[in-house]
This record gives sequence, C-alpha cells and structure tokens, in this order.
Amino acid sequence: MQEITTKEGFVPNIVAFCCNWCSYAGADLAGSSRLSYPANVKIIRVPCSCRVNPMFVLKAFQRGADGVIICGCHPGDCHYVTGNYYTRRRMAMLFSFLDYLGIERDRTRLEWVSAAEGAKFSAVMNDFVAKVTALGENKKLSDLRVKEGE
Amino acid sequence: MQRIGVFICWCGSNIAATVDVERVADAVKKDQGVVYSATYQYMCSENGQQLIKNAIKEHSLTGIVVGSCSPRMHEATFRKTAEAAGLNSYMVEIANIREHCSWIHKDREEATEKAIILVRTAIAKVNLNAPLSAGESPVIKRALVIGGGIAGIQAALDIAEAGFEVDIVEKNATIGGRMAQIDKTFPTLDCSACILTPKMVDCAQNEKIDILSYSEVEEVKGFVGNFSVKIKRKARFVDEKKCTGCKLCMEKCPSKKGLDEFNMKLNKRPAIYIPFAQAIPNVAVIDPEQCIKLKTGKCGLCQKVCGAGAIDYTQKDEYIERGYGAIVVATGFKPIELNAFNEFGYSENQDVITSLELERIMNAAGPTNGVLLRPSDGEHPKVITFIQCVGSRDTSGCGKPYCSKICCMYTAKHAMLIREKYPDTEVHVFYIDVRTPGKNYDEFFRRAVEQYGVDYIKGMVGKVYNENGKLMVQGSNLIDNEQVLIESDLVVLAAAIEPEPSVRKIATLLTASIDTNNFLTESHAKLRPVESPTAGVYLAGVCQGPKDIPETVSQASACAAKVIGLLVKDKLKTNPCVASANETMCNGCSQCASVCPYGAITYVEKELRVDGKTELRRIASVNPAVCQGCGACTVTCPSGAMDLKGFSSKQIMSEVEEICKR
Amino acid sequence: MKEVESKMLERAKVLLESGEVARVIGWRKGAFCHDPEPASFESVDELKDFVYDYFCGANLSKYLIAESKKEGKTAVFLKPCDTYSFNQLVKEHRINREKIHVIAVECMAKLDIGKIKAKGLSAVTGVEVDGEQVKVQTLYGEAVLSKTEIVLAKCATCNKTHQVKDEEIVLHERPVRDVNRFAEVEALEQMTAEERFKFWREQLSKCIRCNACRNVCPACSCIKCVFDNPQSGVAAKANDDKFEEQLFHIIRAYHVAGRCTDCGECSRVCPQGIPLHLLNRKFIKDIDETYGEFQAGESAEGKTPLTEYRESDLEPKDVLKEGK
Amino acid sequence: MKICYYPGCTLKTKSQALDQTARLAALALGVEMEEIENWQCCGAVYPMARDEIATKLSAVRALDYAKHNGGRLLTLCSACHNVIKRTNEDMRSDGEICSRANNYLQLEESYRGETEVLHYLEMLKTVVGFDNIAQKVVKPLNRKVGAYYGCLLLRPSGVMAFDNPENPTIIEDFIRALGGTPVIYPFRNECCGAYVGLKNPDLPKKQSERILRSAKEKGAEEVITACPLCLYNLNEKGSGILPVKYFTELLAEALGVKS
Amino acid sequence: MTVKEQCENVKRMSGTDVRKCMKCGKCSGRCPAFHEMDIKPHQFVSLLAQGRIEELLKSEAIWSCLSCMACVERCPRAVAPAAVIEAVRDTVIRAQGANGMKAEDIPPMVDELIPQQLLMSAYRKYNK
Repeated sequence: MQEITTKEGFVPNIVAFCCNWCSYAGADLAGSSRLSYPANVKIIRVPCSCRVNPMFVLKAFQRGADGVIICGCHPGDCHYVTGNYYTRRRMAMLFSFLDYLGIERDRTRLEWVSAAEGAKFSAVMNDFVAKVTALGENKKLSDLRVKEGE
Repeated sequence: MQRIGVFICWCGSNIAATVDVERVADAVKKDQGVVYSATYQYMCSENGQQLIKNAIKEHSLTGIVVGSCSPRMHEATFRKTAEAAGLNSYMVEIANIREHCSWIHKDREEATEKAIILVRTAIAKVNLNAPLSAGESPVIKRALVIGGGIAGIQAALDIAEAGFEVDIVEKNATIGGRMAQIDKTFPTLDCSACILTPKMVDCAQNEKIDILSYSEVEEVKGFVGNFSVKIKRKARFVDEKKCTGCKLCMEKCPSKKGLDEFNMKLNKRPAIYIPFAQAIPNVAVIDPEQCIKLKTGKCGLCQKVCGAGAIDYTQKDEYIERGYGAIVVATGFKPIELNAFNEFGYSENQDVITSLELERIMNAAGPTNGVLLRPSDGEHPKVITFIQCVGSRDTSGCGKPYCSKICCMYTAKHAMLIREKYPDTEVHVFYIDVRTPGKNYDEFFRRAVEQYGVDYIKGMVGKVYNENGKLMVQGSNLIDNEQVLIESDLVVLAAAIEPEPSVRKIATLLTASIDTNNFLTESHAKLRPVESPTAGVYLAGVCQGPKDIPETVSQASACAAKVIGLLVKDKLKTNPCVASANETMCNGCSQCASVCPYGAITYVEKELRVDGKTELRRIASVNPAVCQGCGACTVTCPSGAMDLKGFSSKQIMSEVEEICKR
Repeated sequence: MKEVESKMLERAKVLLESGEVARVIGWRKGAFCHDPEPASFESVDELKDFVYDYFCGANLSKYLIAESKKEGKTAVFLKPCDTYSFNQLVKEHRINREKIHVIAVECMAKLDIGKIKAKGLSAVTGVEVDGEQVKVQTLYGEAVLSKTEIVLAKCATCNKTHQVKDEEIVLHERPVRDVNRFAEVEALEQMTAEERFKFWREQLSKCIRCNACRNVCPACSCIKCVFDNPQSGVAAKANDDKFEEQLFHIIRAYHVAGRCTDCGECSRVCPQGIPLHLLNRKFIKDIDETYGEFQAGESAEGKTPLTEYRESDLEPKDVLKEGK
Repeated sequence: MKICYYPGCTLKTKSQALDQTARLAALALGVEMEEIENWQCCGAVYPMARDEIATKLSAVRALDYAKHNGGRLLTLCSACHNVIKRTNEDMRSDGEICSRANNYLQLEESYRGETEVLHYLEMLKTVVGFDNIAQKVVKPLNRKVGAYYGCLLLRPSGVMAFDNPENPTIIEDFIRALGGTPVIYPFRNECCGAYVGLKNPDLPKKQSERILRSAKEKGAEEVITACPLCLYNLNEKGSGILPVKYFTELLAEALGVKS
Repeated sequence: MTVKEQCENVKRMSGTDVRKCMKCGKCSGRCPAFHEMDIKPHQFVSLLAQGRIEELLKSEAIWSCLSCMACVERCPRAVAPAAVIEAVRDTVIRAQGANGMKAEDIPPMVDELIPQQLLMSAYRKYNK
C-alpha cells in the first residue's frame, strides 16, 4: 500500500461505483489476492458502469464524499457490449464540467478494471485515495450556494 | 415498513479474524427496519442457511441482509435460502465484508467500522427493495452450433444424442475443421482422419443434425431459450441435393490455378472442387474467383459434364432464419500470419514452412502423397530444424502473449514421425521450454529424445538465411552457452495459433465478451468454463483458449451437457432486474431506445388518465425478456421515468447516502 | 421591422380567415413597449394586439408541445434560433410536425431592456433602430445607444439560420457576426480552479429558485421534472440548502447537454441575471472539441453526442485540459 | 521545394561524394536541400542510457531549427538519421528526457518532437516518388545491385519505422526505379562491424566479408549503402569481394548529373 | 555505491525491465559479435537480474557490442540487451580513468580513409 500523506489526519471518504461483471469482480480478486487498499473506499455494485447516473456522483459529493470513482469493464469488453462507451462520454463531460465549476479534477475518476485486474484495482484505489487525501475535505460541492463569509 | 434480518457470517476466521462480527451485528440492531441480527461461523453451510430460514419465519422477515463473501459467490445461495423460507429471493442483499473488507484490511478496528458501513448500506438498500418475480419465457428446443470442426461436431452429436435438433453452421464447404488437416494425433499417433471422419459421417446421417455448410451467421436476435438467427447460405453454385460427389467436374475444369486451402495452399486445385475426399457434405463448390464461366460467361464445362445436373451458375446467397434455444460457439483457430517474423525467412524461402504445412506434407492425401519432400525442389530433406514458440509468448507486439499450448506436443510428434519414417534424417528442435502436462505427454516427448534421438536444443533461433542452397539456422544453445549454426534442408516453424478471426463478428452478434487476444471469455475461469457470460451461449474448443483435441472434445461434450440441461426445460425464468418506464413520467422522447444495445425498447401510443384528463401519449415500453438490465437507458432518460428494478435510482441514492454518513 | 410586422400580421389574418390554421402563435403587446409576451391568436379579432418588434426575444417553440396536441393546425412565427429548438423537439417526438405551419421570420437581434435600463434610462416608451444606432425614447427625452451594447446576450453571438420553414418572411439579410461564442467560457477556463469556483459560487448563490429558466427552456420539457419527483432522489420544490437545491443548475445543465441548442432563453429570463448560458455552452464547447462539432436542432434526426460513442473516444482524464 | 538538411561531419569531410551527389540529384528532382545553420555533430551514436542528455542536445537543436523552418529535417547519413530520429522520439514520448533537454536549451518555445525526420530515401519515396524518378532516369543502371541496409536505418524498428526490419524493400524499389536489378541477400541487414574495428579489427573484417560474400553469392555485381562507416568497413575490410558505393552515386549516375 | 545501488542504477539507465526476460536466448542467437564476447548478451540480462553487476563491470564484451540493435529488435519480450550492455559500459567509463580508449591509442589505428563517424562513434562509445 502506498504511503498516504494526510492533512492533519484527514481521512477521505470515497465512493466507488463498480460494474458487476468486471470491476466488482476485480475488487473481489484484489480481496482474494489480499491486495490491500484503504478502508475508506466503499464500493457500490451496479450492473454496468452505464447505470451510474451523474446525479449519483453529485449526490455523493453533496452528502460529503471526498472522491467518487467509477470503474467499468475495459472498452470493448462491456458485458452489455456498449455500456462503458456511454459511461466514458457521460463522465468525460461531467468531470470536465465539474472542473469548470472549480471542483478539483482529482476528486473524480473513471477507470477500466477487468475481472482479472485485482492488482490494478488495488493500485488505482491507493492512488486515488492518495490524490484525494492530498486535496483535503470536499467542501465546494456541498456549499456552492453559500456566500462567502456566511 | 420492512422487517429486516441481518446475518453476519464469520466465514470461519476469514472474516471473524479481522472483523468483530458480533460488534457489527450489534451495531445495526437498531437500524431502520432491522428486527433481528445474528452471526454464524459459516452462513452458507446447511446450518447457517437453516438459521436464516428459521429467522425469516419466526420474525416474519420481509427482507434480509447477509454480511458475508462476495455476492458473486453466494448471492444465488442465499436467494434460494430465502425462497425456501417463503421470502421473495430479491429481498436479499449481500454486504461483501470478506473480499471488500476483511481480506484487504489488517486493522481490526478499521475493518469492523467498514463492515458496519457496508452492512448498513445493504440495509438501506433492502429497505427500498420490492419483491421481484422472474418472468417466464419459452425454450425453443433446438440448438445452433457455430463451427463444424471437432468441437462443433462433438457438441452436435451429443446434443442430438439426447434427442434435440441441432444445426451446424460451417463457413467452409465441408465440416471437419483443422482436425481434418492433421495427419496423426499425439500422444497415440493414431491417424486423425480415421477417428474424425466416422464422426463427420455420423453427423451427416443423424436425422437430428442439419449441416449448413458454406454458411455464416449474419444476425442474432433474442435471448436465452429464444434466439432468432439469420444464416447466410453462400452461393456454392452447385445444388447440394443433386451433386453426387463424383468429381467428374473437378477433372474437366480447365481452370486449375486456385490454391488448395485444405493443403495449406501447397498445391493447386480446380475452380470447382470438393475440399478433400471425405468431405461432408460430399458436394462440390465453385470458387467464383477462379471460375471462368462466372468471371467471363464463357466455359460452362462442368455443367456439361455433370450427369446429375447439379451445377447452377445463377445461384445467389440465400438467407434463412431459424429459432434456437441455445448456441454453441466452436469457431476454432488458425496459425498466425508470419509477416512479423521475417528473421525466420518464411516469406523468402519455400523450404521454411509452418507445422500445419508439414502436417499436410506428411499426410498420405496431401500434396506429396505423404512422402516427405521439400517444397522448393521436391528433394528429401536430410537435416530438418524445428523452431518452437514462433509468435507465442511474445509481448513485443509482433506475436501473441500466450502459450499456444499444442506446439510442444505436435513438434515432438513431427520429429518422431520423421525419424521413424526416415531414420537417416537429422532432426533438431530449438525450444525455450518443453511443456508437456497431460496424460502420457511427457513420456511421449521423452520418447522423441530417448528412442528417436531427436536433438533438442535449449535456445531460440535468431536468424534463418539461405546460403548456397542451404538454410542456415543460427541460434543459441543456452546449455552450452554457444551460438550454433545448423545447415538445414527444411525449417519448420511452430507458429502461434490465434482464434479464427471471424469470431470477433460472432462475439459482437452474440454480445459475448472477448478478451484482448480475441479469445471468447468464459463466465467463470474455474467454475463455469464452458459458458459465455451471455446466457444461452456456450464455448467449445480453441475459440475460448488454446487447447488440444482431447481437451476440445471434453469441452464440447461439457457444452452439450449444458445445452441439453437448458433445452429439457420447457420454460426459463427471466432476470427480473430489468428496466421499466414509469408511464406517467415518460416523455416518449426516444433517447432511451437509442442507447439500448438489445433493442428492448419500443414505443406505444397509449391513452393515459392524468389529473383527471385523458391524453394520448407516446410511451417507452421495455420487453422484459429482451432487456438484460444494464441500465444505460436509465441515465439517458432526462425525466427519470426509466428505472431499473433491483438497482433503482432511489436504492443507489440510499446506498450513496449511507456510505457518506460516516 | 414595421414592414416585417405588417407582413406577418397580413399572413396571420389570411391563415386564420381561410381556416388553414386554427391558431397563430406570436407575440402580444404588453403593458409597456418593452414587454411583449408570447400569445396564441385564434381569431382575426384577437390579432389587434399582435406585435413583432425588437423586444420579441422569446422563443415560441416550446409552446408548440401543447399546441400541437390541440385540434387543427397551428401556425407559428419562428426566428432563426427558435427553429433549432423546434427541430430538437420534433426529434424527441414532443411536437407533431405535421400539425405545425412554420413561418420563418427575420431577426436582426433583439434588445435587452435590462441593459438599456442599466445605461441609466428609465420609462422607455419606444425604440428606433437604425443600423448600429438605437434611438431610445423615454418619458424624459431621447437617447442614442450603440446596438451592440444593448442586445440580448444570446443575440450578441448568434449566427443561426432558419433550419425549418414552411414559408418565410425575411426582408433583410442579417450581417454575419465575427464573434466567438465561447469567448466567455474560454475566459473562465483560463482562470484557476479557485477563481472559477468563486465566480460560480457568487453567481449561483443569487438563484432564488424561481424556476423561470426551467420553465422557459425548450430542452427542459419533461412531463414530470426530476426536481418535482420524490422518487428521483433529487426532488426539492423550495429554495433550501439541500443538495437538490444547490445542484439544481448542474443537473439541469447536464440533462440538456447534447440537446441544448444554445437558444439563450435561460439567461434572458433569469430575474437575477445569472449567466446560465455559460453552463450550457461549456457542455457545447466540450462536446464540439471532444466528439466533433455538433449543433443540436440542426437536424430532426440522428443521435445526440451523449447517446452515441466511438471506440476511439478519449478517456475523461484526457478530456480535461491543462488549466491553471 | 526546399527542405532543411542536416549533412553531418563525415559528409563534410571524408564522404563528400555522398553529400554532393545527393544534392545534385535532389536538384534534378526539384528538391533544394537547404543546409541548416550552425549544425553540430550529432555524436554519431545514439546514447541509449536514459540519463544521457547533453549528448542529445545537438540533435535537438537541429530539430528545433527545422521545426521553425518548414517542419521537416532531411538526413542522409544513416548514423545521423538514427541519432536524430531516436532523439526526436525521446523528445516526443519521454517526458523526463524532454523536460531535461528543454531545461538545458532554454528555447523560446519548448521542443516536443514536432519535427518530422526524413531520410533522403524516404524523401525520394514519399516526396518525389520512385515513379517520377524512373521517368527522369537517362542512364539506366542495367546491372545487378545489392542493397546494404545495415542496422542504423532499420533498428529499432519501433522508432525508426523505416521499413520492415527483416525484409526491407525501399532500397530495392530505389534500384528498380534506376533501371537496375535488385539482389536480395540475407545479410543486407546485418551489422558491418561498425566502430568496433578500432578495438577489434577482426570483427568488421569478418562481418564485411560475410555480407559481401552473401551479396555476391546471390548475384550482386555491386553493393550500395547510405552509411559512410558501412562504406568504409565494406570497402576496406571486405577484401574487395564486391565494389561498394553510396546509393546517391548511383542516383546521380542514372539521372546523368554525376559531376 | 553499493552493489545493489549499482544494479538499480544500471537498470534505470538501460530503461529496460530485465524481469521480463523469459530466457529464450534469441538475443544471443542473433548477435553478430557473439563469438567476441566473454559474457553473452543473454547473460547480461540474466546476471543483472541476479544482481551480479561486478562480473558485468569486468566483462570485455562491453567493448565488442556493436549496438547494432539486432538483439533489441528481435526480443520477444521487449527487453533490450544492448541497452543493458551500454548502461554497463557507461558505468565503467564514467568511473575515473576507466575510459576504454586513450587519445594516444587512436592515431596508430587511423588510416587516411577512416570516416569521422567511426572515430566519433568509437569515442562516444568508449570514452566519457
């Protein structure tokens, strides 16, 4: 596991959406291979990465998640043939938009993790947690309407 | 209000050693809807399941959460348990506290805290679960086998044996596949044709089996139990029913420039031909690229000599559509192209050949009638060098990263057969490793060395070049730490094998997963090795991964067993976790249909009563038997009318909220 | 403009009198010279209040969702920009094209009363436009303003042309503007993340959640909006501090991404003056740059950028450009 | 048409024949080779060690000059081509080398491998076209010529992308265009022994003889190369088995521009 | 520098991952300078992987490698033995006074036809 530099002991809360066929299985493989990653990553199982509505991502941030990562099958390997291609476009546009609003880009991530890539799953999560930890707590999305000073 | 039971599994020490299971069970006791919580050593055991069943009955549970291993492991188990206790199986949610928790975290406190959150997340979801019932769909009691090699033949025979009808779709003019091209088989050295052709004949004679040769799958619609497949029957310009296989046309055909594909293009064949003597169906086919009549309109000799009147130059491709309950993919393999391996001089030197070409040269029905003669000058080669792993285990980008698995054994076979038939021939084999797992395999290889004196050289060849009419093979001998130069007459390359390229199209049509090497992916590498992740699609032979004949036949029979198990059912339960549109919210905008990979969404005009008024509206309608439940439509839907059962937006939102609660 | 207006009125009369159409959708005089409002005229008599002038900025296409459900045919006057929304709605099966008679009308850019007032003028009684010059009459006298400075934001960068027409009333050719409609978006992109956040926090904090943007938006035409639907998980009606409220504009922008025609109505109607079009234009710009130029509403057929894909599409990490 | 040209040291001294015939022939074909300003020796060998930066800078300077002067850099000597092309690839794909090199050079605008490095033969093939050359031939070669590629043009093929590294065809096509008959022989892409001759004179001798023997056995009357070092080794160490020339000499000859 | 550090340094300089080697020997099967080498190309990869850098630093083969890239071109595992050899040679010549060739050695070897390129190459390859 990577060393994580914490900001005054800050531990981020990470929501990971994993598709049932590849990435969830990849996470299982990380488990059965005992490849550790931080406990603050919590996985929500979805049938396909294309089930992930941008509203879920926004909801997570609003409720205090510090980072949201979506994992799906590699392009071309989607169990539902095309699902991850849609995910790729949707998330590309969403992430760029959030960046435009001033939300740190390292809080969002899309990764392709196959069922065989337990090691990659673990590496990706370690890296993601490290990056989000470095950013500190997510405050922006939950107080976008609050005026400065209030 | 749900009445939820929570069951935390210890999984022996797998979970309990890292997660304080009692604390988890205790922590969620007062959560919304929870009326019962317990732990047990092995929840999946008979006793564990009994504990769940009893609790469901005693506490009138309406939903359960099992904190255990991955749902990919035991979700089905616990669903059955719930069902047995009278609870709808979709009222079960699994919190994965093993693979996603106890196995990856060392700190007990941290792991326990996480386990509590994971269990709470599942509780939050189950609070919103609704009983789902699987629909039923009928099963068409007919199977399709794509590919007529040994894998397809074996699967078809086994399925037909059980009394079901089977169609074999074969893209070539005859069934038989690669095995028909092989001379002898390892490790027994029996004649390949002698064991294969009787099976081919069985197929032809079995009234349950319909061989659609010279045909290709064009379109696949439907789903498990209910596939509708469009098959292209390519024009062979010979009436299959009339042709008697007399071969008179072959003798008279004036165009003899076509390359004989069956003999690996080592010799020529006429434009009208039967691929080989034992072809099934034993019917001629015209190669439109070579046929003078089809190209210029002149000739027509074959039609004149055909006593049966079978020749029909006007034949066009035809399409048939048939329904199937199950599909077996057995599309096989081909050796890779060797363009990227010019260091072995394959393209410049006629006497550098592939193993499959040698197979034809060694075969009595081959271009040299089974006499080992080299292609360039028809002389007996006195020194033969084999090079193994040509393009296999290659991660440089030129070849394939995997081991082709069969080359070590067939090279040993070739070396042995040559030494047996021509004892004055010197045989060298360059190898990186000799891999011979399998019954009697290593013994076979050792026989080549010990009994037949084949010279095995540990090392790889760096260059093959022609000098003064000899093939100079320059390579390493790693055992002696030398660079050796072997003056050879014939060089045989064990070219890597790759899935037959048409498999990509088939995979797309079937929506079956394919890996980066174009091998079809099995549903589970260990426990479901013959099933594709797409329900109703099964995999046999090399299309799924490199394998030899015995393994292929085993897999084909396993496929057949799976197919039979499916076809004996009259109805299938369908996945109830499908999309459905809320009629009052649907705009009818068609965006959902545009992302559905299955064409499951259609639109209907429907009269709706909203706010006391009747309105005619255009509304999305999902066919639950066709929908596979990916959810692409749910995100595309701007109004949120489209939702996915079992993974509803509200359920996922509640999971998000629970995780974020900290 | 008067000339155009009288021709429009003439056609409306003929269409109604002949019974060719059951109603005409256009603009009706308001209480002041600068607040004409969309209206449906069902008789020649009602046409007495018909108006078409420099304040008729409203996009009429969204009204056609309801109108095309009614008995008989509906005639509508559409400015160039309105026709894109019209097409998009036809594509989404919200408007029954066969029941609409589209009269394409010229538009030489519309004026923003807010900008005129911001110039210190009040009690405006009329305007006269002469090329680049606008004479503004007020109760207190007359002033001359530069047209560029007082046109609606959506008109300042508009080069749209009629995409649909059954007939047209176009008397003057509109000059092509050499402007970059993404200039404001680019300026924001050039800022640091913190500056952008500050900008948007200030802007979005002004929102009073009046729903005007949603109600006017032709792409936002759901029968039931997710914000009104408790099942969606984001519902909220009132102005509150919950997520549902705060992310209203983000979700709205995402929902119309790939479908927004850049008609600019959202910014036009916002009583708080939030530059909402800059949200939508960011999506348009990203889509153009990442997946190729796409103008929603140019065609009434085909997929939108977010309902199609290419195998070679960029990964999200490669779409995010190096900012500051 | 003008193209920036990097001649390299050897072509300015011992191998003037290569340089001059190339310029003459190019002019006849409508290409003006414009020597870049203040070029420095490329170093003759590509330094493979990833921490070698200083030795790559002269190549980067030349590349950067070409970037601002037409975007293409023409090379003739195989060694220069190899060094410059591989360095260019480093600048394009190796972030670390790129940023370190740019730190040294302090250019107005960072150089990131934008220039296209074009060998004279590639120029003949893609810019002029072998068909056009064939039309301009006044004195067809009418003899059997063996192309000697050596290593520098072809390898590593992933970066050089010059031709099929084991079965190249470009010089054969070139010979055909000049009215000669190309002779394919297996040692045309084997190393001549290179600079090792200074340490171990036997190796270039062994290699050169082997190469020329191979060419002769397959019927070549003459061997051509693009590399001054190869030419030297083959001619001086190859025991005179076959005459060896620069490919540009044959080009000039066939075009009738030989001085 | 410790042996381990030296190994890591050579690995880093070479930019090649020696663990990818599957020990097929194709590099040595192809090498034109094989017979001139005391340590063969495949052994460079193998010894480096084992951490036996001292043997490599003493090898004479580093002066015989032609950098002709034949081994690199044909490696089925995308390992670059030539880059390992060069990294070892660089390590040797960067050490004080360990140049492979002294200025005074050169003149006697030079004949009048010798191209600059040869001298330059040899200078670069053998000297700091």
